[in-house]
Amino acid sequence: MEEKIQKVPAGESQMPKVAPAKTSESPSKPEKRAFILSSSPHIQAEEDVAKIMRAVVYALLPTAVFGIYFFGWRALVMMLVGIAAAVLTEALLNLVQKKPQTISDGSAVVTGLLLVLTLPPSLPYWMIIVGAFVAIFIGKQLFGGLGYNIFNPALLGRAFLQASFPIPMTTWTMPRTIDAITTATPLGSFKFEKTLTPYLNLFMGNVGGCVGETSALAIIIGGLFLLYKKYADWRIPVSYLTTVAIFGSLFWLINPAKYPDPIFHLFSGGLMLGAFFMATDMVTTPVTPKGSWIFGIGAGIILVIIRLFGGLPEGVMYSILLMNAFTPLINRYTRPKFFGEAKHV
Amino acid sequence: MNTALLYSILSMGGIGLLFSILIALANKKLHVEEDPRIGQISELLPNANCGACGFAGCANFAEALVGGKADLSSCPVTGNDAREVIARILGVDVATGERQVAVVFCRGGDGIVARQAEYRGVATCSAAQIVGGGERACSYGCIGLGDCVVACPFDAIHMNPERIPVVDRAKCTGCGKCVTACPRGVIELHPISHHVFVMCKNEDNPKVSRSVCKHACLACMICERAVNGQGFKVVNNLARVDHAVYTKELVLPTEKCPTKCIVIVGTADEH
Amino acid sequence: MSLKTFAKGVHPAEFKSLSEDKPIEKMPLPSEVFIPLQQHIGAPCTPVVEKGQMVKTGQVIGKSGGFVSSTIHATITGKIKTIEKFPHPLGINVPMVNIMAEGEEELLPLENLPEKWENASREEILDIILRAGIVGLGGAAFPTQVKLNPPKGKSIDTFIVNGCECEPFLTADHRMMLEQSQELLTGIRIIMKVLNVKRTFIGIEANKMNAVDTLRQATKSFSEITVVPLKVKYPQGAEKMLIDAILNRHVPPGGLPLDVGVVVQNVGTTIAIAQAVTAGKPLIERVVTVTGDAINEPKNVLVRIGTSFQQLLDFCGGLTNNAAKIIMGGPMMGVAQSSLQVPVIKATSGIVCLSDKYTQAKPIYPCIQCGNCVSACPMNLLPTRLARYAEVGNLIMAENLGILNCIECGSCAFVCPAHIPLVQQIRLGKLQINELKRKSKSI
Amino acid sequence: MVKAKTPLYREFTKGLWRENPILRMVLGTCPTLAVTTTAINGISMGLAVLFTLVMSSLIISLVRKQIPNEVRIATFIVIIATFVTVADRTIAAFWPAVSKSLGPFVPLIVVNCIVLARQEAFASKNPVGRSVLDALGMSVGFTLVLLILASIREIIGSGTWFGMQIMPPTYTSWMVMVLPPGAFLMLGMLIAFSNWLNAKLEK
Amino acid sequence: MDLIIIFISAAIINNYVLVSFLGICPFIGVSKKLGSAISMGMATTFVMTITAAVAWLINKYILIGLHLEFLEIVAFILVIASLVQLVEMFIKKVSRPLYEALGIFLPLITTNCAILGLALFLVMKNYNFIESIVFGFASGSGFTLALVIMAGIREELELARVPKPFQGAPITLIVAGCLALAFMGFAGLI
Repeated sequence: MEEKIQKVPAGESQMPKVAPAKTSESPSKPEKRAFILSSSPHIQAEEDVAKIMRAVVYALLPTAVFGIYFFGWRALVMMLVGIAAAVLTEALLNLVQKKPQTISDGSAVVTGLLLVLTLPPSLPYWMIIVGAFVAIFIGKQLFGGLGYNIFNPALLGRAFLQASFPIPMTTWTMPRTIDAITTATPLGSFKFEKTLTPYLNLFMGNVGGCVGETSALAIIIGGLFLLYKKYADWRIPVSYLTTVAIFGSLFWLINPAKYPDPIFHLFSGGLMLGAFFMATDMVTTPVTPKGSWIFGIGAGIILVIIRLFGGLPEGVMYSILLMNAFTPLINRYTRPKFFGEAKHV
Repeated sequence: MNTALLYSILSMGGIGLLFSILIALANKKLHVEEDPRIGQISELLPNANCGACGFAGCANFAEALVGGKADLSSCPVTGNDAREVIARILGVDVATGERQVAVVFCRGGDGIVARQAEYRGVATCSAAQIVGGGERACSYGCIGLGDCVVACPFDAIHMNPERIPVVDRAKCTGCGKCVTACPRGVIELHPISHHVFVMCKNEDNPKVSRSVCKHACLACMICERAVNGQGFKVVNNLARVDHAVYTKELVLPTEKCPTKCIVIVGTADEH
Repeated sequence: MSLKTFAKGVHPAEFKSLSEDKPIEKMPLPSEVFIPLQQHIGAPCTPVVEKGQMVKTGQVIGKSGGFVSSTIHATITGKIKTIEKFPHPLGINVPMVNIMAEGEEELLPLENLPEKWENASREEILDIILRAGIVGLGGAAFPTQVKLNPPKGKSIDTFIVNGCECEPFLTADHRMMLEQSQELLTGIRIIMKVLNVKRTFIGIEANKMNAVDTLRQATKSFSEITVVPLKVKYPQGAEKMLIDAILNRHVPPGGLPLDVGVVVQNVGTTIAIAQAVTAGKPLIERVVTVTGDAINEPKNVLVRIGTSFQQLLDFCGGLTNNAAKIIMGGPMMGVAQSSLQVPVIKATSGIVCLSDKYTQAKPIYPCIQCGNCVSACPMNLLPTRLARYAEVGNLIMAENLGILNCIECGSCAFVCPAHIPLVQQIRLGKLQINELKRKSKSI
Repeated sequence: MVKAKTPLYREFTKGLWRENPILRMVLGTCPTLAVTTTAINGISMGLAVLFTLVMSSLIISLVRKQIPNEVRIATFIVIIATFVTVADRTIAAFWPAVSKSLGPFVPLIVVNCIVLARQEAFASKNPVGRSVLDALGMSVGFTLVLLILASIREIIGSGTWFGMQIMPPTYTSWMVMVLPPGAFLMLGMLIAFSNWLNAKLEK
Repeated sequence: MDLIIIFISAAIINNYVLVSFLGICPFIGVSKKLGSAISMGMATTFVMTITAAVAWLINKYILIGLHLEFLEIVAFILVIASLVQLVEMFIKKVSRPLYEALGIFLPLITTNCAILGLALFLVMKNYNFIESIVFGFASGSGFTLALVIMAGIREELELARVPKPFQGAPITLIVAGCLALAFMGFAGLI
């Protein structure tokens, strides 16, 4: 890449000149051509917001494919409905506010897709539309659009649905069944019936749960892609998952009969999806490295508390939303020391 | 029932008495001196201590007002009458002398002034000023990105189609926000009775300024000669008006100026 | 072995192959020059010549008083046409002396030179540097004799020669290190004497290993001079980053290198000192890299100060037809030019001409808090916050977050995926804060 | 100090829109959020405030000249507290169900900023007629907003209005509307809407 | 253990602001700046703790003792108003810095329904003296928590581009709504 950029102009300079510009003019005549005036730096890296958003969508593809495999074509339709609703809402709100259209940055697509991946596979389509609308309208546009939102839009949309329609939001279907037999999620069955789900099923995703949260394998593939591309801060999934594992094993060691083991904690519910795709949402998480650690640890502790002691079987969404709320404070108190500030006495 | 009545009177009266004595005592013992205006203003405030102003209650808000740290408009509860009185106590509303209005000293709009470059970056004048001065070739005149329009709290400055700001003299309060907003110092405050201005700031060599702008002052001295030096003077390649001499009736130089940079602003009956 | 460096920073593409193998060419004398009367930080010079006067090359035409001062010399022999305001590459019109070439070129050397510099006193050498008008040639243009004369109470133990040239495209320092290593060595020894220091480091980025070898060879017999190859990373050449990389010392916020016992000089400055002290040559010319994909013949040119960009570019084969942006300095920190009439000044390290290929407008998105700028900022600031606080006018918060520590290296805006003009916004905020401070001081 | 020119009817109407306590001054938000789960609750709360505000304005403007300045706030609070107690006990006696669902918010009218603010800003400085009109306007404005907010929340959140089923039986209630988040979100929207409308009207 | 449960329940699960809708006025008013929010929170917590103690005593020994329960509103408000004023005067005299930091927020607390609400809740809860104090302290802590989170977010919102009609109170309420949604995760805890 670098090599190529360097060589092209070098080659050009050796070629016969095509109309050497302006050399004939006497030096006192002003140069007529309007050059570009802009602030330094005059060169930029090849990064782009839209490119990052596209990468997130690619990273979500394995999860989406596994979701469709387990929950059928309805899952695909759900995704399309969710994305369409999110994009349309964004377009409409830009129109109403007379703001420049922003759907091309791809963030609405990501929000719509992420939202659907966190919904139960039997949720009515109109509820998906409500969720997408709330996610984009309240979660994003009311704060001024992409970049200014405090809470993760997709999770906010989901929290709204959860509060509005608790029953459809907790109705799960068996994977790979044609007539959608209802079942329980691994976390639910542990919490209310004290039964453990086999680890392999947890890992592959052949369990009840949201469209995109069941297969840890697919999520890890996509998540590692994001980490590799540096579009997600590795500190957050690492600290989040580690905290859950450590904090979870603490209780497991105290009373293995009452509390699940850490592996179950890690691979059940929406933790993987949350850790790799929700908690790493750049906008709503701290910008400082130290802040990222705090974010992950805080979310992990909240999650374990909700899972073990709360009324709900799952708390990934709430743990991330709560840490989103703390993010401004974290950013504020984890400002890196200025260069020279620390060492100088 | 009678006992209940008796007890209630006794207990409430007792509590009330106890605390009022305590407060009265405390008020005497624990008194702290304060700016008398704070007391006066807090009298006028609603004293609902609702906190809508962002301060910890009306007394605190009054203190901030006196200290100049708060704006009266941030209290949504105070009625307009009370506001006037408070403003008077604060001495904010003291008008002195003649009304001043903003005047824009540049006519070098798009198509008039030469274009030196294509500007890319933050679309404000102050930002363009630090990047080679933006699109327009004149380094003295209006940059045209409208910092003054944004700065005006009274909606009194607007861009004309040539992207030169125009002041609505009826709406302008002479607050001077646009003057500080302009990175080039193109806007000045002048008494509303002044009508004639040389609308140019270019102090360059006439040869340079001529090549840059059609409405630049060329220091040609025509105006100065037309009035025999009484009211116009060319200093540093730029003609200047002596407002003490000339306030109205400047038809002669305005007509004679070859680049039309001497302009009559406003009308005689506006003030 | 891992090379020494500082924390954070960025890796822009280098583009140095355009001109790094081109030996320094001497440009024929220009027909006229425009010499700005202020080419250094500090009080501007007042002209000591008049319109119509004949001057010789090296004749003093401007002087300034005060402690932070410098001297300006005529750079060609000829007649002074006028002394007026003309456009300056830093974007403001400043008074310049316009000399038309006339008569035989003749150089007036500096007077009162010591026979052998080894025997001269510290004060004598500093005086020569002041009279030679030498300022920091890396771009800052700080008068050199002031920098070499640290205030009482600051003990200096190390001298560092900055040969990093970390800006993409630029190769002038690289060529000087290869071609003028002996003069560089003399300059170093003079400075070591003036500063009375016992050790010197020459910091060079590892993409110039031939310069490292050349200088190692040249300094073989001087055990107190060490050549240090450094990791190729921007802004390795910023003083604070260079000191961090070589000595692991951190200059405190708002402080200067001398606060940690170090003086840093650029390669060109060091060579100019050697030429002034040993040969009596005032600073009338400098090496400028003319490069970029929009110039026909990229070159390293030794050019007289005051030569217009137009004449210099013509010497390098002129611009190509698709030239879109002309930058004085490197592409990371340089200043875009709207006119080619501006003269080469003492701080002109290079002219980079970019075609429309590298200057296409990129869409600006809102900040998505990705933190790329935070992990790029060598000064450990939060650029996105600084820029946004400056934008909304909350200067108090901006100052609390250290906006004044920003060195405007451009790393943040380079990596920003939203293409936000962070540097411009931050510079504006800094200006406004300094303005406010000046006002509150004057009241 | 007070402009006697203000027409009497304006003292009433200003509370409805121009100086509406909730929409324009954002006062008395606690009960607004808490009791607007059903239209019945909303209107009951509104009426309780109306009773308290009008009665205390009446009394205070009557005795305003007798109250020493130093203890006026305390006096206001005691007078208000008295009427609140009356309202609270009355509701508890006649409509125990409503009393139960309003919880502590009837007693809390004592510290409702609207009530105290009107005494301090208006009733203590104006004659009886004006004070009562002002109090009426303010409390009617308050009640109206409460009713609107409560209707929205009840209809969407439970599919009923004043307890009557008005949505089709297939309608799925949006539970969130009767929960705390729904209250915050809807009041935010309502105030934003009024801001927008106000800006429109001023133009 | 009971005390811990009382604390968590009052501070988080039944958070005063986000769940019980008490003290919304200062929540909206004083959450613009983080510094003020922290001071206000501390002052409120302080007053709440004292109020809890005093209200418990008054309730137990005067109201219940004399069968005057119907006078609770008048009695409490009288006591709170006087108490706050006394505390304010005391702080103002004793320490000016402390007054600058906390005392100036005290008048705002008098008419804060969270305080009176606390006293009224207390009557319903049948706590003993120690439990009452913990309850008061916990309620104050919960209020502080919500206020500080809100202030952090609002300082952040200063940099956001909130649509005009939503600026000020509306966006604050909407953020509070979002916070309330997030706090629902704690439902059923304990």
